[in-house]
Parts: sequence; C-alpha cells; structure tokens
Amino acid sequence: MSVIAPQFKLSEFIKSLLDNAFWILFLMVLVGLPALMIVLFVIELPVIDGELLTPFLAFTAIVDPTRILPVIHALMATDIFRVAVFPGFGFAALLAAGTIFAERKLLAKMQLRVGPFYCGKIEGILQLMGDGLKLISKEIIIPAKADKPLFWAAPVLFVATAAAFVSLIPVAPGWVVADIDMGLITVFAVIGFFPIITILSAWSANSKYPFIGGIRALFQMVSFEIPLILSLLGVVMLTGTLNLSEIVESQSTFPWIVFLPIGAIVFFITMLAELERIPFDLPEAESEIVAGWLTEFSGMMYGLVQLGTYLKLYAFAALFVVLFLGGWHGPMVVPPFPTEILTEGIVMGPVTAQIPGLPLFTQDMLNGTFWFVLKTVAVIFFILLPRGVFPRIRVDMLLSLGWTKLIGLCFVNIFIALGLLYAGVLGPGGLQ
Amino acid sequence: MTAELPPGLALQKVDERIMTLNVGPQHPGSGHMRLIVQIDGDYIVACDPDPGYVHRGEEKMAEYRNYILNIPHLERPVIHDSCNVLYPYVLGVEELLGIEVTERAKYVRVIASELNRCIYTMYWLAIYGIFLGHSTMFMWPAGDRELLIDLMEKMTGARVTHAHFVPGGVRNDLPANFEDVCLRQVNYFEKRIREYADIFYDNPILISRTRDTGVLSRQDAIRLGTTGSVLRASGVDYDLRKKEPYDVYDELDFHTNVLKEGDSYARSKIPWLDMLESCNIIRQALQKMPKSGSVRVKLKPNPKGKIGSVYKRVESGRGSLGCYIVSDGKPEPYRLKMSVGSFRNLIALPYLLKGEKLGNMPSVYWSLNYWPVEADR
Amino acid sequence: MMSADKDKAAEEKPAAEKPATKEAETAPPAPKNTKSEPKETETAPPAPKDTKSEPKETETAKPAPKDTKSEPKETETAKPAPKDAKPEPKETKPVAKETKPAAKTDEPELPAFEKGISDKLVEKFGDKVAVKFVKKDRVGIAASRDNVHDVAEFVRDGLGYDHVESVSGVDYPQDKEIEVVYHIGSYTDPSLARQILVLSTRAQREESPIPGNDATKLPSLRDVFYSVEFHEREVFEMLGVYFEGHPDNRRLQRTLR
Amino acid sequence: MFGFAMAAMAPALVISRMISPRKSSNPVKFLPMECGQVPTGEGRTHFMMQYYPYILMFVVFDVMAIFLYAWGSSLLYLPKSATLPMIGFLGIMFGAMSFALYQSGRRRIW
Repeated sequence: MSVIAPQFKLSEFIKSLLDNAFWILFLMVLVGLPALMIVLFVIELPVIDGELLTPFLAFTAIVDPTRILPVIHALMATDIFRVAVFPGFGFAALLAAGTIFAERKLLAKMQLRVGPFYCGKIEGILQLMGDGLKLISKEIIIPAKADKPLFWAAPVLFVATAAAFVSLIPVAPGWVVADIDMGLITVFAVIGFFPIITILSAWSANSKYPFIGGIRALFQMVSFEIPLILSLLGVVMLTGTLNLSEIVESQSTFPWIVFLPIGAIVFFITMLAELERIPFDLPEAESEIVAGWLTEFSGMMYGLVQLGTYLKLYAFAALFVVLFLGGWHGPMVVPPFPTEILTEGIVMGPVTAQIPGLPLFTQDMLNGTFWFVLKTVAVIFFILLPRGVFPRIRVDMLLSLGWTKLIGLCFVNIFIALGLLYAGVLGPGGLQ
Repeated sequence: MTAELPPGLALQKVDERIMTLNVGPQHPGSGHMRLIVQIDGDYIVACDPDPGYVHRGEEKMAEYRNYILNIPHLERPVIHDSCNVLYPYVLGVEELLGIEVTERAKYVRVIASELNRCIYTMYWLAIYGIFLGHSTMFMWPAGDRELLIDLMEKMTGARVTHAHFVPGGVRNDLPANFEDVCLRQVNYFEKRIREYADIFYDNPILISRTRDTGVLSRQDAIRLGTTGSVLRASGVDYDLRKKEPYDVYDELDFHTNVLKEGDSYARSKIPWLDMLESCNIIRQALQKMPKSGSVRVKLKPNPKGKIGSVYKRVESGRGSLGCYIVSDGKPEPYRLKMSVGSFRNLIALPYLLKGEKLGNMPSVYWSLNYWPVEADR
Repeated sequence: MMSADKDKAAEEKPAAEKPATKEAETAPPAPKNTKSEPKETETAPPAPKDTKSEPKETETAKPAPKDTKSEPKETETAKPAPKDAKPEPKETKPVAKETKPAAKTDEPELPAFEKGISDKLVEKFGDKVAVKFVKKDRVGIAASRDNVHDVAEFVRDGLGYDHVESVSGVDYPQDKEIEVVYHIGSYTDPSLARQILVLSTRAQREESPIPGNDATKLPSLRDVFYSVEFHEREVFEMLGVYFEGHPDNRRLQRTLR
Repeated sequence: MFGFAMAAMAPALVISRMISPRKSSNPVKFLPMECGQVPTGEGRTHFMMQYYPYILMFVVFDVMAIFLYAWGSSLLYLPKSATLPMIGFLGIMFGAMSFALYQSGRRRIW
C-alpha cells in the first residue's frame, strides 16, 4: 500500500480493466458483428485486379502476402486513411510525440542535465507513454460551479481545432487532407479559434487564475493576429494564390524566405506567440497565474490539451515550411530508380528483394515527405530553442511589441514584395 | 480607515472590478507564504503579505535547550545558509560565555560563511530565474551549487545543514588538502557564474522586464528599514562585513557592491555581484589563514551564560541577521530573538507592489531576497 | 472580531480589509492562539503578590490605567545612572531570574562614543530614562511606556538613528510585565553604523487575556520609525502586546479557517 | 479532420473516466484553484483588463488585414495602375494606426 495513493488497489485496477474489456467484447459481439455484416452487404467493396474484393479474396492474402498490397493501395486512396493516418492525424501525432521527446532532451542538454532517462531504457524514450498512462489513469476533477458541457468540450475542441489545422497542410505532392482554394484564409480562420476555445474554457471553469489566463490569451490574439496575417501577405502577393499546394508549387526554384526574410522573421515571432511558447507563454505563465487557463484541467483533459498544443506546434512549423521554405521541394535523395526495379524488385539470382515502401508509395512522394519532414523538424528545433534562452515577457511589452514593431515590419515586408514584383525580379516576367 | 494609511496596507473597499487573488501558499510563484493581492485588471491595487505558514517556533524552542543544543535547530530557518544563520548566535554565546576564538577558527568561519552565502544565493537565483520563466537560469545555478555543496561536505560532513559553528570555534578542522580543492572549485565557480551574465543579466528581455519595476528609492529603503541586497541596490552603502566587522573581516580586502537604481534588476544583480566578491574573500582567507592551530576552544559541559543580554549581527545572504539573547544565568537562554533580513524586507513588499503590473509580482517579490522560512522562524 | 471571523464560514471572510478597519476603531483582537504565550500558563498561578510597593490594582481590572504600574519601576531605577549603577538595588526580590538584563558590572572604563550617546539621552530626559548598559557598540536604555515615544523621537531626530532592526518582546512573568525591546540602528550616519541603541520599555502583563480586549498596551512607534510596522504586528501576535496608534494592528497571520 | 479528431479524442476522455478513480469524498476537492485557500468571490467577474485601445484597434485593423488578401491574391492579374490606390489606402491605414498608438501611449490606463 503506497503512501501516495492509499486508496489504490491493484486488484481493483485490474478488475476495472477486465470489466471494460468484457463490455467491449460483449458489445462487439452483439452489436459490432451484425453491424459489420450489414456494412459488408451495403458497402461497395473495391475492385482489385479486376476482381471484387470479397472476404474470401481477402483471406487469400494469408497465403500470398503480396496480395494484400492492392488492398492497402485501395485503402490508402480512401479519405479515411488520409484523415487518420498519413498526412493527417497519425503523422502529425507522431511528429508531435517526437517533438515532445526532442524538447525534453534538448532542453535538458541546454541546461546541463539529462532529461528523461529511465523510462524505456534508451534515453527515456518511453517517457511520453508513461506520462500518457499516468494522465489517463488520473481522476478528472471538475470545479464545483463550472459550466460542465463547455468545460468538457474545451480540450476536445482544442485537439479537434488543431487537427483541422493539420488537415490543411500539404505534405507531399497530392497528399493533403483538405485542398482548399482559400487555404490560407481557412488557416487564419482556424487559428482564430484557439483563443476562443481558451477563453471559453477559462470562462467555464469559474476560477480566477484560468480567467486571467483566458484574458491574456485574448490579448495575445489581439496583439499578434494582425502581424501574423500581414506577414503572409507578401507570399500571397508574389504567388497570386491562396491555395497552400499552389504556394508550395510556386517555390520550386526559390523558397520565399530568400526574398521575404522580414516576413519570415515576423511570422516566426508571431508563431511563437500563437503557440504560447516561452517568451510569450503569458496565458499559462506558471509563476504569475498558476497555470493560466490550464489550471483547472486535470488528468486526461490536460493531456488532451497538451496533445493539441503539440499538434498545433507541428502545424505551425509545417505552415512555415509550406509558405517560406518550399514545402516538399528538394533534390532527389536517391536518383530515380529504373522502372523494372520498382515493379519487380531487385532480382539477385533466386532471391528477389522488394524495395520496402515503394510498391505503396511513389518515389516522388517519399522524397517530398522526406524533405518536408526534414524542414519541419528544423523549424521545430528553432521553435524549441527560445525556451531555454528567454524569460517570459509581460502583457504590455507584448502588446507594444506586436503593434509598434511587428506591424511596421509587416508593412516593410509588403513593400518589399511590391517592389520585387514591379521591378520585374519576380512575378510573370521574372525568375519564376 | 484614515487617510494617512501606509500605501499598500490600506486595502480598499472591494469594488466590483477589483479581484482578490490569493497568491500562495500553494502557488508556483509565492513560496511558503500567502500574498493577498487585489488586482484591477492588470494592475495591483493592494497587496497584503500573510506570512507564518512555516512558523516553527524556533525562538521558543531555544528557551528550553541549552546553548549547545540550540545549534542544530537554529540553523533550520535557512538550511542553505545555515552557517550564516548560526553565526550571530554563536558570536553572542561567545560573548555571554566569555570565550575567545582562535585565529584559525575565525578564518575557517569566514570561509564557511562565504561559501554558504554563495550556496544560498545560487538557490535564490535559481528561483528568481524560474519566477521570470527562465528555466535555464533555474537549472544552471541549481547545478553549479553542487560545487560548493561538495566543498561544504568535505569541510563539515553534511551537505546542507552543517551545524558547523559552535561557541568557541568550529566543530572540526579542515580536512587535509582542503585549501587546494577549495581554491580550484572556487575559481571554477567564479568562472561559471560570470557566464550567467550572458544568458541572464544581459538578456534584453530580462532587462526590459525588470528595469524600473518596483523602484525603491534610497530614502524609502532607509525609512522602511530594509537590509542586505535590497538596501544596497537602493544606493545605501551598508554592509555589516564592512561596517561592523566580525571575526576577521576587517583583515580582508573586499568592497561592497552598491547600485543606485533600486529596481528589481538592481536588486537581483547585487547578490550576483556579492557572489563574485565572496569568491575573492574566500581566496584571500585561504591565503591568510594560519596553516595550523586549534580551531576549537574546549567548553565546559553545560556552560552557563552571564546575566545580561547581547545583540550580535552578521551579514547573511539576505542582509543583516541579528540575534538578541537574554540570559539569566542559566544554561538556557532566557529569550532568544532572531532579527532576520527576510522579515525586515517584507515590509517593502506591499509598498513596492502597489500599482505594479501583475506580471511583475513574482520578480518584485523574489527580488526582495525574501526567504519565507526564515521570516517565519 | 477575529474570533467571530473564525466562526463564520469560509465565504464570509472576503474583505481583506475588514480586520484592519474594525480593529482600528474598536478593540484589539484577542490572542486567540495561546501557543505563543506558554509562559503565562506556566507561571500564572502566583497570586497578585506585590513584592514591590506598586499601587497596582488587582489583576482583573483590564483597562489598566497606564501610569500607575510602570511609573514606580522607573522611579526605582531612575537614578541618573550614567554609569550603570546596577539596577541591582531593585533586585532585592528573592527571584534573581527576572532581573533586567543587567550590564557588565565590572567594566572599568566605558567606551567613550557610546557613553556620549547615553549621556545625551540622560541630559535630555533626565530621570525619565534609565541607562541599562553601555558597552562596545551597544547602548541600552529603558523608558517607561509614557516616555518611550518621546525618547524614540529624540533618538531619531536628535541622535540620527533611522531604522529599527528588531522588535523583541521578552516576557517576565515574575514581574508581571512584558518588555518590548527595540534595536535601533542607523544607515545614514556613518559614525553610528556599528551602533545599536537598545530601547526597552515595559508593559503590564495580563494573567488571563481577554479576547478582543488586550490590556497589555504600549504606544506604537510606527509614526516615528516606519520600519517597526511588521515587527510590532509580530510582537502583537506572539506576546499579545497591543500597540496603540499602530494603523494596521492585526495579527501577523490572517486567521485560518 | 475536425470531426475525426473529435471522434478520436472523446474516447480518450471516456476511457480515462472509466479507469480513473472517482471519489467525491470532500467538497473542498472540487473548489476552484485558489492556492489552497477557499476562494473569495466569483471567478467570473466583471474584469476590466487595461490596454483597451489595442482591442479597439484590433477590431478595425483585423478586418483591414483580411481585406488586403483580396487585393494581394489578385495582384498579379491587376494592372499596375490599380496598385496606387492600394498604396494610398495602406498609407492612410498606417497613419491611422500610428495616431491610434500615439494616443494610446498618452493615456496609459483607459
């Protein structure tokens, strides 16, 4: 019996797990299987190699594993895969998890300590998983007079908004969840949601520290929304489009950071502010207002907010890459393979080695993803860096910084773009 | 309420707009105390400090233990600065018992006292860093403190609560080869803390955050009776090591750091400058120290003090630390009162916080060099 | 007021300023935590034996007319006492313990500078102050509760001391008195930098404190030395000495529920 | 994606709710965080943060910033002469912003 949690009993914990497993099985058998039957009857199954994919055909994959490939291909063509796995949630969550780990180790190295070390044997690589398990098994406490629906909804909404932001990011040519013509405007709309969620949750908690944190989030938005919007205007002026994929396409020769460094710097600073990273982490300034708007969150609610925060971090870094660093563009890492290698693999006598991944993805896509991830990781590194270097700034300093300095720089950036356009360097008659 | 109430203590009528925040005791920016802060928007209207959460009755306990048994528990208020906390008590008991300390013991005391001052200041600086959101400045001093803690461990056998000073000298002699190790560590330590200027004291965000916040003028600093770094940051040249040299401080060559500004930045910089000066003092003391000799005068068991009272004070990490001992001729002190710098500086807090922004509250509060446990005793 | 506050529920103590206002106009709150005055309980039983011929009224009278009880002491010790001609004459009482902390008796020569300070005080106040001891860097004087304010003003204006380092209450149950000791120092005057003037005064001690109506009263020095503000609050909390004229005379710690 | 994330995250809360202990032993536990003290007053009060001029300016200039995108995205297809009025507009806005900032600096607390 531990001192820390005297009420905890392992047997009861296991019992609750078993109970849950039982009910899940029970419901699956009674509800899930009939539903699956109905789905199989109703849904139009994909046609693979001229044959309809029947359950029987699917089972033949056990005999010949290569037969599963077309099925996966078909699966990858569906929207659900894009949303849940590759350019969408799973990919972003993976990068976010990597970011959390990298942040801890990086910060630890900057501060002459070791960081997470024990969990997972190798440099504490499983620490995040441990934290997640801890958070999910903690009690969720809701303050007495809180507005419960709003309070419950806030973390979910936060993650969902971050995911919506992720869905707008083109990762590789053609690999984007939502390819919208007004992509950039949509990005602004989605960014505008975050402070609203913050304020709603802060208001619903009926507590003072979250409330002040929410108000600070509002001021953060007030001071940094306009520089954020204006700093991207230069890119839009030079490309003439708001679609993010087209913006990436336009940077096949030069990334825009070469011509618009001021805009990039302003966008980077506003990005830090929108992400509530350390020089601008006023809404959750822990030494002033306990944890700001996160004060009342406990257990998995807090975990979800953290997940949303890091998803948001990935999305912003990716947006920076898309707008200023040329997205997926980059030299081919390996020269294009001959087609027979792609189709048949490398034949070495009796052994045939398939290149992994290649039957599923095209080489362009892999290369694009590689460059995109590389650039994104670099940007994330620079986002993490100020945390070890700067103290927090104050609300009035934040406001005057946003309004007097950054907006002025944004105007400079706009005129640089105009000048480049009309001097003929860029634009229709210029380099691109 | 009359009109001439002190600023900050006159809590106004609670308006609709004014929000009363309890900052502390369970707050990452308060320490073991509670500040009742009334804010109007971003501005602090009034602040009422509420110490006493870690009151342990050290003074009362001291009345039931004899002069020697008092040593281990009297250093508890500031375990990081335990030698300095014990110092005035030991000096006072020596006067009451009429003991003269040997020369070598005096030097050992000075070295231990300065090392302890650095240890305390590093801890203080770490918390000051994290109060401003500068996490690196939390980790670096907390790590570099270990250098000196190791030294103290070699010297006394304990890492934090040393109980090293006893009436009549120090508890035990320096270990062999201590001088070389100490010199090397202190030199490295000085080089290391000079690097803090790069990430902390010269940081533009830090400067713009703490400059001109919580300005305590020279006149007010004297009037409020502040002490230590708060006083010296306001331009008053008052350091007990200079003004009332105890033990061998009058034989050492060092200077007092005084800044004129009186804002949070100056208050946070003075302890850092003092640490550099402490390194200087330690090096000198190591050089001038008699290489051999006794470090402790044999005491009678259960010694009885003369009837009378003494008030001894030393310069601790938080300013003047006085110990008022009233003796009635028994082996126990009749009354023991510690006048601590933290408690004296606390009076400036409501005065400084009034009209400040809420974001400045942690920096102003901690720049007062306030140690709640010491203030509560 | 405090006890009433304690009884109330949690939401009933919103106004941070209430204790101050009420105390300032009505009566001081009571020492409700008796832990800080254990001495009273241990030595309380002795009957109101007036060893000295003080015209002290019985202990139950709490309004405690100010002059009657502390004056006799002053007259006893009041001998101009430039050299600390030992308050021992007074200590003819059987109990030697509660002697005022007497000065060193056998010190032949007194430090000149400190002697000058005490001489100035004696010259100004005559027998209203008693010099308790003069030793190196420390001058001890005692004043009655009526004079302590004037003495403090003279110490500030005439002698150049400018701040109080410490205010300590010392309990003398056998004397039925509580001594409050001010350690006064100076920042501005370099010649006084190492000097501490120990100003002590005594108040009558109550055997059974009445909550909200402390009879142990002393004039506050806050209007003379601003820096005694928190110290006097601490003495009020620890020993129950109510300082009249202190504008914020609360216990140091807020009442906890 | 928004919906997916919602659908994916809600189970996390539900699972957490299922496996975590739930005890309502002490009503103090459900009080809002106030550093260990019982809160005084409501959490949602009329609370005026200063720096009001910035909010007023935000209301005006945020709309301006979004409108600039309509111009910026079609800049390549516009004749060059169409830029001049826009530059005039930008100049006016910039001047207005400077004036507003100057005014807000003059009165520190609104």
